[in-house]
Order: sequence, then C-alpha cells, then structure tokens
Amino acid sequence: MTKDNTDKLALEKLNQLGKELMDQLDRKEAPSLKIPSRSRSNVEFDQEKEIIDITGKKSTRSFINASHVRKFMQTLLVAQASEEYIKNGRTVGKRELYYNLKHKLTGTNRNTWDDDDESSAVIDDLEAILDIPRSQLHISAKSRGSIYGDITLKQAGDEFSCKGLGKGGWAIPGNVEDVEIMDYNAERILFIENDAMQSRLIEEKAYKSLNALLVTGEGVPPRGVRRFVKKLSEETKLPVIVFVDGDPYGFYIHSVIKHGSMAIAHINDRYSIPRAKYIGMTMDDIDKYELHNVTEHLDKGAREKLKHNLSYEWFKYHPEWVDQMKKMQKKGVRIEQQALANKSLEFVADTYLPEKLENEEFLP
Amino acid sequence: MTKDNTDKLALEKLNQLGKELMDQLDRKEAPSLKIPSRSRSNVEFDQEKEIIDITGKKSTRSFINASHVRKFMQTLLVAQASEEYIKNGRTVGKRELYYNLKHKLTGTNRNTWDDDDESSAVIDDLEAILDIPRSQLHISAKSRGSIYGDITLKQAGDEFSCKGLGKGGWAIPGNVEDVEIMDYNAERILFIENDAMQSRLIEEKAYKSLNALLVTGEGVPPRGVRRFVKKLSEETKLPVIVFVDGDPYGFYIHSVIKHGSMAIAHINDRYSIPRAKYIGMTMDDIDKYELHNVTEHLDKGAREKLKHNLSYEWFKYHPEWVDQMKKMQKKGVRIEQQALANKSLEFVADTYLPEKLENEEFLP
Amino acid sequence: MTHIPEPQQFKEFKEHSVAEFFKKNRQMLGYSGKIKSLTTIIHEYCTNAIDAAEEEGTLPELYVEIKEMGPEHYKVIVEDNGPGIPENYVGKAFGQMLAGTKFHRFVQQRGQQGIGAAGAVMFGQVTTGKPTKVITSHGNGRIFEANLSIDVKKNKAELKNKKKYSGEMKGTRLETELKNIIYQKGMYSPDEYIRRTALANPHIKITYVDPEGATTVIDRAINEIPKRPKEAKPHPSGMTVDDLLGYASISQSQKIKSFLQNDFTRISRSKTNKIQKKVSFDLNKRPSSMTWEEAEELIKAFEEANFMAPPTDVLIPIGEKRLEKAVKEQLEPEFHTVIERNPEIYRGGVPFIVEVALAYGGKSGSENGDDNKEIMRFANRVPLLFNKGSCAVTKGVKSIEWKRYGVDEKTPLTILVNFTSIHVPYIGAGKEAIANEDEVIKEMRLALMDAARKLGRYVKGKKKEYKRLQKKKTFEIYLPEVAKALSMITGKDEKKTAQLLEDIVNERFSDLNINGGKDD
Amino acid sequence: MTHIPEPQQFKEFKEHSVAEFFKKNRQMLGYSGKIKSLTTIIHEYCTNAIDAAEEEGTLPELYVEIKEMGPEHYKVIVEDNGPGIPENYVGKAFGQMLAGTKFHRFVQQRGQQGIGAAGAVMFGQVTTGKPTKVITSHGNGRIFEANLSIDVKKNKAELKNKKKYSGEMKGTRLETELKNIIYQKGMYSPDEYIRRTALANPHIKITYVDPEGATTVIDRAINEIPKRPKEAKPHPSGMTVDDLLGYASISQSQKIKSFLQNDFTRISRSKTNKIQKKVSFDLNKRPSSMTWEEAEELIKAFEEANFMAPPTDVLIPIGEKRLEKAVKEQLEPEFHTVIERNPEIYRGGVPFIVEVALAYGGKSGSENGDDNKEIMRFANRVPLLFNKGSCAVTKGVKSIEWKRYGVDEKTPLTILVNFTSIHVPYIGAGKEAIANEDEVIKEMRLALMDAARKLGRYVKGKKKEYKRLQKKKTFEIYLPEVAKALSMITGKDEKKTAQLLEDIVNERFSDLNINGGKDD
Repeated sequence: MTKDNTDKLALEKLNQLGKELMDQLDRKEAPSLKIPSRSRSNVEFDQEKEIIDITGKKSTRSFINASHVRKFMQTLLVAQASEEYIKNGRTVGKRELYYNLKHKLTGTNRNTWDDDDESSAVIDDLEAILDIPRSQLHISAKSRGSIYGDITLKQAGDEFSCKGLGKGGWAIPGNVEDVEIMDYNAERILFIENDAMQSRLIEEKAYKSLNALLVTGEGVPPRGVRRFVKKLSEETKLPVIVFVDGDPYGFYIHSVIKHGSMAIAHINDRYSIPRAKYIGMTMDDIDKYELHNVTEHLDKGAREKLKHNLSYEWFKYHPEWVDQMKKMQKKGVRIEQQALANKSLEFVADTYLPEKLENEEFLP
Repeated sequence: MTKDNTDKLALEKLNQLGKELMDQLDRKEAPSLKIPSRSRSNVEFDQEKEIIDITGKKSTRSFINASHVRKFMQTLLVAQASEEYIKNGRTVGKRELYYNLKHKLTGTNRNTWDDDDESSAVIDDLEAILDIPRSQLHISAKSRGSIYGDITLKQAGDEFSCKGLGKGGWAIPGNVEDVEIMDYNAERILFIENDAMQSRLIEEKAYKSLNALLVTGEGVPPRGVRRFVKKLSEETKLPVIVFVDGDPYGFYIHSVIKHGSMAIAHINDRYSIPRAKYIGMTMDDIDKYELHNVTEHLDKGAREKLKHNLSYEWFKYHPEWVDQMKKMQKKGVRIEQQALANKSLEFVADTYLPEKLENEEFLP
Repeated sequence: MTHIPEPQQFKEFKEHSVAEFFKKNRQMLGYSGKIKSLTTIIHEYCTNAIDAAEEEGTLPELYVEIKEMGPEHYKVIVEDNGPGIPENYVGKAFGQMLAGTKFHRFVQQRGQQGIGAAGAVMFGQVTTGKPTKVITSHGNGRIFEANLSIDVKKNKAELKNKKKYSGEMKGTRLETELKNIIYQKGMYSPDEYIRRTALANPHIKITYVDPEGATTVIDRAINEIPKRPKEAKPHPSGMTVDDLLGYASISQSQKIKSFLQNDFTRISRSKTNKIQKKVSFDLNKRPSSMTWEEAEELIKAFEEANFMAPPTDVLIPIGEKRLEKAVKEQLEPEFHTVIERNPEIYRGGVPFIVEVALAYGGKSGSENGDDNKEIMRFANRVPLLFNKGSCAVTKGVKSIEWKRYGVDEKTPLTILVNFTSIHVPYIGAGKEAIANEDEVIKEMRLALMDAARKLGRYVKGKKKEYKRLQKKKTFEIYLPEVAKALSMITGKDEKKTAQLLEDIVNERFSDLNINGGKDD
Repeated sequence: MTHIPEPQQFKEFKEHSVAEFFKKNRQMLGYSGKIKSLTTIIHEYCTNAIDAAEEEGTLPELYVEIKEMGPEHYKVIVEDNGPGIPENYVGKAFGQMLAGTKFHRFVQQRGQQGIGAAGAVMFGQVTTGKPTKVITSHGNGRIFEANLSIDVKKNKAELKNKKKYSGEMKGTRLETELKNIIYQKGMYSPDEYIRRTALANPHIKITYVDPEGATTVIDRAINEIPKRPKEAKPHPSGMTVDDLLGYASISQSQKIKSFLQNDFTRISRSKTNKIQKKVSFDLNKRPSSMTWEEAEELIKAFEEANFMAPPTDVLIPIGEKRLEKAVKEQLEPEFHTVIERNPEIYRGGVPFIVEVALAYGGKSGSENGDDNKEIMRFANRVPLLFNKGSCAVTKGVKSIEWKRYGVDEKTPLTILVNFTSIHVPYIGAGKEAIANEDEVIKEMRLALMDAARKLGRYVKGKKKEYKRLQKKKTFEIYLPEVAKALSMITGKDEKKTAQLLEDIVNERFSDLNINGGKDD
C-alpha cells in the first residue's frame, strides 16, 4: 500500500469512530467504545493464521462509567490528534505525543495524563479499536536497528541504497509506512539478533556471498524494525531467515518475529511473518561444530524464560522448538551467535551460514 | 590519521610491550606490566586540558604474584590477539573477542576467562598501558546511534552521503577509525540525546534549516558515537552543540561528551570534546517558553544523580552548570527535549533551536 | 530391728516455708527489674482493694499514692472503701502466703492465688527493713491500725504498734515503703496501669497521686456496681479424674447420681440417666466410694455427652454497654465496636468469657514503635502489662490477618481484650500473662475477627458517600475535553456536543442526595 | 470493747498448702504440654539421684526407664546408687514440698528448691490416681519399700504398703506412673536430656531404656568423682541489708567484727578495720543488736571496699579437662576449645562460674532449622531444654558477633555453656531458664568471646597451608599461555620463553615444604 492509501484508510476509520459516538449521543445514549480485549486471558495462538491473536472478545469503555471516563477522554484525545498528524503529514514518537497532548483539565489541577504509561495504553487501545498499526496513525515506534544490503529504498522523496555505506547500514527509522522498495538484488532477508554479528557479516561482505539483506533489531526487535521486515518480506516475497542466540531469549525473539508477541496480540498480523525460518544457533550446533567450550551456563533467569517458552501454545505447536528447549534444559547450557568466533572470526560467514543455507537446515 | 597510520602505531606499541617483557625475562626478572591506575581515586579533572584524566599513578601487574598471574596472562592474550586482528584487517566486538580467546587451560578445567567482565577489564587495561583507544586495537564498541546530514564519508572503500536517506540516517558502526570525511556542507554538529528528537528534526528537514549534522547516541552515547563525533569535530573543526534533556542525566551526558567519563579516564582525550557547548534544555527554558505544565517531577533517582553531579570537580568548574543544578534542585522538576512538542510539533525546529543558535545562547 | 545408719546429709533435713521460697525467688512473683517491681506492687494492692469493695457490694473508690522518699526509695499507699478487715484477720490477709478467701473458691475474682499482697509486704520488708502500715475500719467509727511484718521462716504475720481509735473511715489503707525501685513514665508505669484499670472498670473512681505530686482523679463512667458473679459449680467438660474424685470426696450427696446433679452445673437428670447407661457401675453408690477406674469411666462418658455451655451468671464480664461507654469516654474514638462472646470451657471444666473492644481514631492507638496498634490485655479486668510476648491475647491478636480488614501498621487502633474466668491460667506466679490454652486462643480469635469485620466495614465504607459526590465532579471535569475532541473528529458543534454529554451526566446523578446518597 | 461485726466474706477464710497451690498451677513447675511434662519428670528425678550419690561421695550410676503402659500413659523408673534414704525421711524427701536438705544450704547442688521431686509425685498422682513406689536401701542388706502419695491439702506424704526385706541394693528407686503425656523423639525429649546429662557429667554411668525398649548404656568417660564443693560462706559483694541482718540474727559471734570475719568469706581483719573507720558505730557490739540503719552503713562500706573474688573451692564446675574429654568422645569434633572463667559474684553475694565449650565439625551442630548452631545450656551440670528464648545463655550467645570469628549459619557448631553457682537464679519454679542477671550475662559473653577467638583462629588458619600448595600449581597453569602469547608478540622461541618463566616460578617456591610450609 502506498503512503497515500494508508493515510486515507486511517482517516476513514477515525471518522467512522467519531460518527458512531455521535450517533449514540444523538440517541441520548451515553457514548461508549467497544475495545477488543487485550488482556492476557484473551490472547490465543491462531493455528490457521499462525499468529498470536486476540479472541475477539470486546470490553466496553463508557463515558458515564466513573472508572472509564478518564480513559474514554484519553482515547478521544489520541484519535483526534492522530487525525491531525495524518492531515499535517507529521509523525510523532510516543513520548512526543505524550507531551503534545498533555495539559491541565480546565478548572482543575489534573492533567490529561500523568505519565506515558497512560498514553501508551490508550495508543494500544486505539490500534485495537481501529485495527491498524500505530504507525499508520502516524505514531512511530522507537527507532533502533539497521539494514545493510543490496536494496534501493525511497522515503520522503529520497532514493538511496543500503549498501556501500562503509561498515554501517541504514538506520531504520521509527516509521516505515511510507518506505517504498525501488529495487533489490538479494535472495533472502537475514534477521540478526546482535548488532555485533551484523557488523561481523558486513565486514565479511556477507551481503554479497550470502546474497542477503542483513537486518538487526539489536536484541528483541522493536516494532519499527519488525514492521520494516514485514513490509520487505511482503513486498519482495523473499524468505526471512532468523539468526539468533541459541538460548531461550533467541528462540523467543524468533517466535516474536514469526508469530508476534502477546503484548500486541491485537495487531500482530501487521508485524509477524509466519513463514520466517530459524537458522541457528541450535543445541545440535554445539556438537556438530564442537562448541562445548564456549557454551554458557543457563542461569536462573534463562531457565525461567525457558519454562515460560515451553508453556506457550505456539512453542508447543513446533515439536522442533520443544525439542530444542528440552535439550537446552537437559544440558543446562546456551550458545551465543558470537561463540562461533571461537572457531575463527570468519567461520560464521565462510562456513556456518553458507552450509546451513545450502542444506536448508532450518527449524520452522 | 589515516587507517594505515593508526594501524602502524598500534603495532609498534604492541611490539614494544612484548620486547620489554622479554628483556625482563632475559634478566631473570619476573615479567611485569606497569598499568596506569584506573581506580576512582586516581581520576581527576585536568583543568588545563579540560578533560577527566587519570593521575598517572601506576600499579604493577606481575607474573609471579598469585593474585596477578591470571590477569597477566589475559593481558598478553588480548595483546597478541589484537596484533593479529590488525594484521588481518578485522575488527571484533568485545563479546566476539571474549569467545575468540576463550579456551581451556591445558590440563585443567579452568578457562582463560569465565565471563566477559574479565575480558572487558583487560581490554581497558591494555588501552591504558598502550595509551591508544581500543578501536585502534581493532576492538569495536557497541554500534548504536546514527547521523543524518549533508556530509560524504568513505569507509571500507565505499563513499556515501548521510543525507537523502529518507527518515533514517547512517547507522554509525562500532569502529570508525577508518572513516574518512570526503566532503561536507554544514556549520555545526548537533549532538542529540534522544533518537525520537533526531527523527523529529529529520522530518522537519532541520539539517538544512539549521545547517547541522544531526547525530544521536540514543541516550548516554556509546564509545563508537563519541569517537565518531570526536573525529568529525577534529577533522572539520565544526562546533559541537549538545542538545539534551534538562535533567541531571542530560547534563551528565553533556559532561561525558565534553569532558569524558570516569570509566575511561585513561583514554578520555581520544573521546572528549572540551569545546562542546550546551544548547538546552535549561531550567530557564521552562519560564521563557512557558513549559511549566510539561515538567516532570524530579524523582529520587534523579535527585541522587543531581547530587552526584554537584560533587564532581568538572561540574563545579562551570558555575553555569552548578546554577542549573541548583535551580533544578529548588524547583524539583526536570524538562525533557520532547516537552517542546507541547507548544507544537515543529516548535523545536522552527523556533527553539534557531533562536538559541542565532543568539549563541549556550552554556559551556 | 537392725539399726539403720542415717546418712550424714539427712542431719540437715529441714522444712521451710512458702514465704521463704518466694523471698529467695522473688523474680517469680514479678519482682525483677526496678521499674517492674513498682508496678507489680501497685497491681497487687489495687487488685485486692477492688475485690474487697466489690465483694461487699460497694461501688469501689481507690486512692493510690506513690511518694518519693529518696533515691530508688518510695512509699506506696493504697486505700479502698471496702468493708475493712477484722483485726484478727489482718495478719493472715496481708502477712501470710496462701492464706485468704480467694484460693479455694470457685468464683470469679481479680486475685486468685493468695500470694500477691503478702509478697508485696515482704518486698517492702526486705528492701527497707520496715513493716507495712495497715489502717482498717468497718465504717463503724472505730479504726484499727498496726505495723505488719512477716516472719518469713514461719510464713506468719507479726503485728506491732497496734492502735485502736475513733474516726471516720471505711475500708483499708496500706502503706509500704520500698527500695531498689524506680518510677518511670511509659508503657510499664503505674500510671499506665491505673489508666487501663479505669478503662476496664468504668464503675471505679480512682484518685492517683504520682511521685511528682500530680493528682489525677478518674471519675466513674458508670454509677452502678457490676453484678456479683455467683459461686460456680464446675462444668463436666474438660474435667480430669483427679478433679472428679476430689469433688466426690467432699460431696454431701449420698449417691453419685445426686452428686453429679448437685455438685456440677449442666448435668440434668436425663443426662445422668444417659451416663448410667454408659458406665459399668451403679451410680447409686456413695460418691466417696468411687474408684479411680470408675471415675475414668465417668470422664469418658462426659466426653461423649453434649452438655450445655456453662451458665452466664457465674461470669461477670465488663459488659458490652459498660465497655463501650468506657472506651468512648477514655479514647474518644471515631469508631468503636465491642464484642462479648458466650461462655466457653477450658481444661478442667473452667468456664471463661472473652470480650474484645476495638477503638479506631481519636486517642486510640500507640505511637511506640513501628506499629500504631495498641494491645490492652486484661484478666478479670486486671490490666496485664508485662510478658506480652508469651500471652494468649498477643497470640490471638497476631493470628488475625489485620490487612484483610483494612488495618495496617499506620491505623490508629486500640485492641482491648478482657479474659474473664473463675481461674485465670497465668503463666507464672507473677500473674503477667495468660497461658496459651487452645480453647482460650480460639475464642479470642473468634471475638477479634468478629470485631475486625465490623471495623473493616467502617474503614472501607467511610469513604463511599464522599466518593459518590466526587464522582459527578469527575464526569464534569472530563466532559469538555471529550466534547472538544469528538466535535473536532466529527466536525459537529462543540457546544451542542457538550450539552448532550451534560444531559447524560445529569440523568445519571438525578437521584444524588447532596448530603450523602446511596451508593451504586 | 465494742463488738466489731465480721464482714461476711471472712467466714470463708482458709489457709492452704503450697502443694495445693502448685497442683492448681502445675504449669509453673513445667507440667504444661504433653511432651514437656515427661521430660520434666525425668529431669526432676535424675537431678535428685545424681545429687544423692555425689553428696555421699559415690561415683553416680543411674538407671532410667520409660515404659509405655497405654495411650498417653507411661511409667517412669529412676534408680540411683546413692546412700539410700532413711525410712523416716522418705515421705519428706519425696512427698512434701519445700522440705529437704537443699533449700537452706549455701552450697552448690543440682536441685535447690525442694519442690521438684514432690511435684513429680503429685503429677503422677493427679493424672493416674496411683502412688509412686519408692524402694531404698543403704546397702546394708536391708531394703525398704513403700507406696508414696501426697495429701495435697496438708502438703504431707502418706506411705502405704510399707515393706522391709533383705536384698542386695544400694540407693533409691522411684517408679511413677503418669498419664496425659507423650513420648516423642527430638530436641525436647528425655533422650536428648539424657544425652546432654552425660555430656556435662562424664563421671556418671547412665543406663537408659526408652519406651520402644531400646537400651542405651553411656559409660563413664572419667573414673574419678568430682571434688565436693565446700559449703560456702556468703561473699560481701552484692549483699543486701536484709541478707546481712538475717545472717547477723543467727550468728554465733559475740561481736560484729568477728561476725564479719567468721561468717563471710574474704573479710579479713584488716578489711574489718578499714570498715570500722567508715561506719559510725562500734563493730564490737553484738551482731543481733545491729539496726537496719547500721546494716545500711555496713553495706555501703562493703561497696567501697575491694574484696577478693570468692574462693574457688565452693564452686565445682565440670572442669576444663573433663569437659574436653566429654566433648571429644561424644561429639568427635574436628576442633574444640574449652574456657573456664574465674568465679564472679551476682546480686546477693552469690558466687558463680561460667564454663564454655565450643565443638566444631564431627557430630557437632544441629540440623534443625536454618542455623546449624546447637546451643546446650546447663545449670550446675543440669541440662536446660525449655524456654530457650528467655535464658541468659541464649542472650549471651546471641550477643556475640559470630561472623567476626568466621562462624556463619552453616558452621556445624555446638556451643555448650555450664553455669555453676550456689544459687541458680531460675526464671520460674519450673527451672527452665537462667534469669538475665547483668553480671551473669557479662561473664558468659567474655567466656564465649574467648572461645570464639580460638575457634576463629582455627577456622581461618585451616586453609592457609592448602592454599600455598595450590598457589604454585596456579602459576604452572597460566605459564604455557603466557609463554605462547609472549613468544608470538616478540617472535621469540616459545619453549625457551617457557623455560625462563619456569625458572622464575621454581625460584619463588624453592622453600616450599610439601607437607605444609609456612605461609607468606
């Protein structure tokens, strides 16, 4: 979808929302919003779509309920502001929105909100109500992460390549809705957990040898990066290969990329990439590549995370993941991407990734 | 200095170190290293150089001291590895180095190190011993932060511009020693605390209206960004203007950019920019721009940080800083960059920064 | 018969008196620590004084004075308005341990051991060498006065300087000098003891002169004397074989049947018949002929029978109304509640009643320490100040999850517990704490929980009315913002939108009573 | 004389016996709780039995048996090898409270109150209705046997079924049946009581048969009987006026001067002369004519004089060597230390000695609870199992900063404290805990700190030797890596570099004694 189209859709949805409320008022009814419930108990794994989704259960937020009215007002404030941002062609950060809309309520010492926990929750609600990602409401995510590879993009009138940028890449901004893909020359998107591993692969010119777009989200990828890769993968149809640490966090990151997260279950379909594949690190790599000496102890926090993983439906859905978790649990160790440096610095680019890519040695 | 020159210098220093140790051995002396002490008690503010420096006191690390021998070995391991990295033209991350050099000691179950706290400390020591930044030893910092603006750089054979990149910038890599500045068209470097503020200024095309290179380190800037700006400022002689939150952390970030940090006091002269100026946010901005409604409460952590700031020599050195801290303490509030959005989204780019830049309304 | 040589050591075989025992071990009577010793003596004398007046049916009036005589040297004076003591009983009443009217009787009293007063006299004697002055009169114009000391070895009183003279007086006055003690204000002081005595005994008038010469007069809150508890008969529940045989041996009854019906409470004729069916011997035999084994059978039969709870007239608690009045006047609380439980039985067939009062706000609570809760313990209306940690009351209070009832460390709360019984199971001869009998703790818990529930309802409900008034204001605060945003999104008129919203709010609160309406 | 009407209530005036008092308040004697009551009775009988044998000068030999008779029903048998009890004293010795040889004497003994044994007999009697069987003989071939019960109201013994017969026996055997008690293993059990008795009394042989029929024989670790403590004279320090007048009233001396020199310890002629100078009256007057005020002057003079510490022969502690032997044999510790302090005085001029043993490792320590420290408390060698929290020993132990001495919660440590005195200041008649007298706690602290310092040196020094041996290995481990890296940087030969480094290490450890060299 082009920028103009997404903006149009968003404006339509906002106007529809306003109309419904006004209709209620005209009928002398207290205006109320139907909000798809984002509570954990309403999150489930949709096996058909292969994403973490909400059940569709809705709660009502009414103007005339004393415990709702403040949030009701906040929801309308954000809706109205969003309409304005779209019309003015501006994108705001969460914190910026918080300040932009913060003011005293007439005749009181109360503010529209007191901290950005309040505004953040309302932004999520609005996403769920309208069923569009916040970026389409011109509210951007944290900008973090970068891409390096043979692809030409266009944004804000600029056309630019993401290769030939030395050892750095293009810093992925918080809003990528209006990024257009002009051209690319790659066979896959490699989604890399650690920025240092991306640096290694940039240094090894792996974008060329692996024919890959090298993306990192620097840890658990923020929404901006996820939305960017989602767009890339949808528009290029390239396979997405996830390369993370062989530990409960790495698998969790993969699960977020592939199936989405519980926190944004109401809008996961705009972020998750069900066909993403897991290339490594795996527990079997430890034996295969003789990495026993550079495993790390699975500490208490990691063991807890592992247990949580195993309790999720979408983990149980993949016997291969469960198998990895169990092996990890049994061995009591984890293995980081960079542990491959123990073989040699270039090992990851020369041997590990090419072998796995060629043999399609992936986990789902 | 060009890449080849820095590499040559580093290799010379490493060889000199090896020779001294071997000479001791030949004299039947236990080999030992003289390490400039990095302990807090040996950190002071050098008013002449205007940087946080170490006193020059040295401690001895001897092979034959049971509590030194492990670190002695680790220091030599890193020195030897660094020599190899330089020769092979590769740069490693800290964690990569950790894994690259981790192995069992012959005949034991002990490793060269057990966690990267050990390797990190030794890297710092080696910097201090050789008096060159780790990046010149081909050990890179965390890559974080980006630059946007009218400047053309060259790295790893690529020449590229940092403008025309849509809403993102160039992702600054962990090692910038070999970055060359080919051309630029700007009057100043604007060092911005928050990436969301950088995004705002990119969106407002402020690089053009303010004639500035827009750099963010996303919070407390990591070494990579600091080294990059240091290089930029040295080679272009452009003024460096720091734009941070008006809170104890913002001032602290400015102090780090300007005078360096205590943690790397042994090598601050390669990172700090004593002539950097502080543009905002200030306590006086609150009154001047009527931002009372969007100040935030100074919480316990911030008050502690403020007290710490006031205790530092390099804060006391600037009456203007002390004045700001005292006002903050008295008012009990802080003011974020993004609070300017309360006026209007474009206020920061249209009014706030241009006014201050024109009137040179800076703090030191 | 051969002569058996007596081992050497038996040459020194002696008998000695209970007074001698407690003189050597006076810490067992509460005389340990300089501050505690002073409060202990005040406690012993006041207990006796109140009992005396009440037994006669007189509204008690107490005069208590502590005079400083020198460093660590005081004189304690306690005077009551009771019946006075006959000259020939003065010695036994105050100068002989384990003698008196109290120990044998199965009736609720404050004192119960027959040790306390003599212990106090002895403490004065061994620290100052001086006797205790006793002045007593039946109110008939004749006054008897004497100096009383104790022959410790014999556990006998000695009266010297006896005088008889005419004068207006009714009651008994004791004056004892003491050394090695300290007067200090605070939670263990005589002052606090007096304060608490007044609280649990609103029918008593107390005049108290402290060592600094300050006089406090605490007037009666209630002008009627509490009913006298009836002399109880033991209750069959919890009886032991030894108790049963003991009662049987002194029974006037001819048959066990009548012994059971006459000498116990709550054993009816039909219960006796049921019991007969369960035992192997004839209940028509003489009580004194009952064997241990037969008594065991009876006890077993008792355990299987369901006896009614003991009658209430043998136990006279403070009473809900009196306690309420006292709490109100002394603590001026914002809220208070009083719970009086029904009588229960603990081991040995002893009946007891637990009363609890909670006072919230006003002068309630304590500011000592982290917790603002103040626990006031009473046994038969006598305040217990010491050995808090070992006391059943403390255990009961601690077993309650106060948080559930809206009470936290900061709640200004006074918790008053009065344990009323014919025999208080003190932990030691110093009568400082009630032993942790299961049945007792259970009753305390039930009473405390009941009271706490009421308090909880108050604490929680307090803000409801206020809240509803606030609620309407809340809507009015958010209304303009909602109207503005909604009109901007829809392009409708802001004023009209606001009016529609106002109508809805007014409709919603049309029933609001400004002076506190019902809650939704 | 006018007739004074006697108030009604005095009609019921009675005197009652100390036995009656403690029957009603048996919790004060330690009879509360089913588990505790059984241990209490074992404690009372064993205490008496050991005292009896030791006073005669016999190496004590004890037989203790607990037989299960039914649910909550046991028989306790304790037999000693003492001198036996003359027939005419049997009743008083076991069936009358506050009668006996112990209370009056100023001499160190295990028992001291004259209540314990009679209390045990009474507990048996009131729970089972059965008398206690006493069998005793002086070892002259004649045995006396009788069933003993107590007339509680009179506090007098009754002997029935008296028998005399011939036989081989020396000593006394008591057999008492008890109900409402439970035998349970653990830290409050008779088993633990016996174990600790043996530990503090290595000269005693004990045969113990538990209710499950298991027989434990603990043989003597030491074959000599401890010296008998001499009958003490009171020490002037800490004396009170009342004590002084009491001694004066029974003194044989003609003059106060000689009274002071003869009836007290550590008052010499020259001290007497100094005292004369400080008092206003003539010390040549008769002791019995001394007034309270004069006695006060004397006490004041005492306080200013510096008397020598009390003589050691009146207190017989376990003794360093004996205690050491017992600790070694019973706990098999890796390290132990024993501290015996010099005699000190607490209030009333009573001398006492504190002994402490610490045992580390082996069978030391306890695995109950979070802390592996085991505290064993003794008073005159008698184990104290109950009321730990109130005891001066516990307070002493807790006042030590154990961490400073390398002791943490995991250290397997047994702390044994024996308090030896002529009069143990028990907190209650149940003799469960030592009162928190300042002087006592101070001595305990000093002894414990001294012992802890020694333990600390051991715990810390233990690893030093081992460490030095490890150190050389450490260098050898890192050497190859250093050699390799250095040779690579410098381009020198790796083997040669390694050899140079080895030379340096060998030089450094040339003095190392492989079996544990000195530390650097």
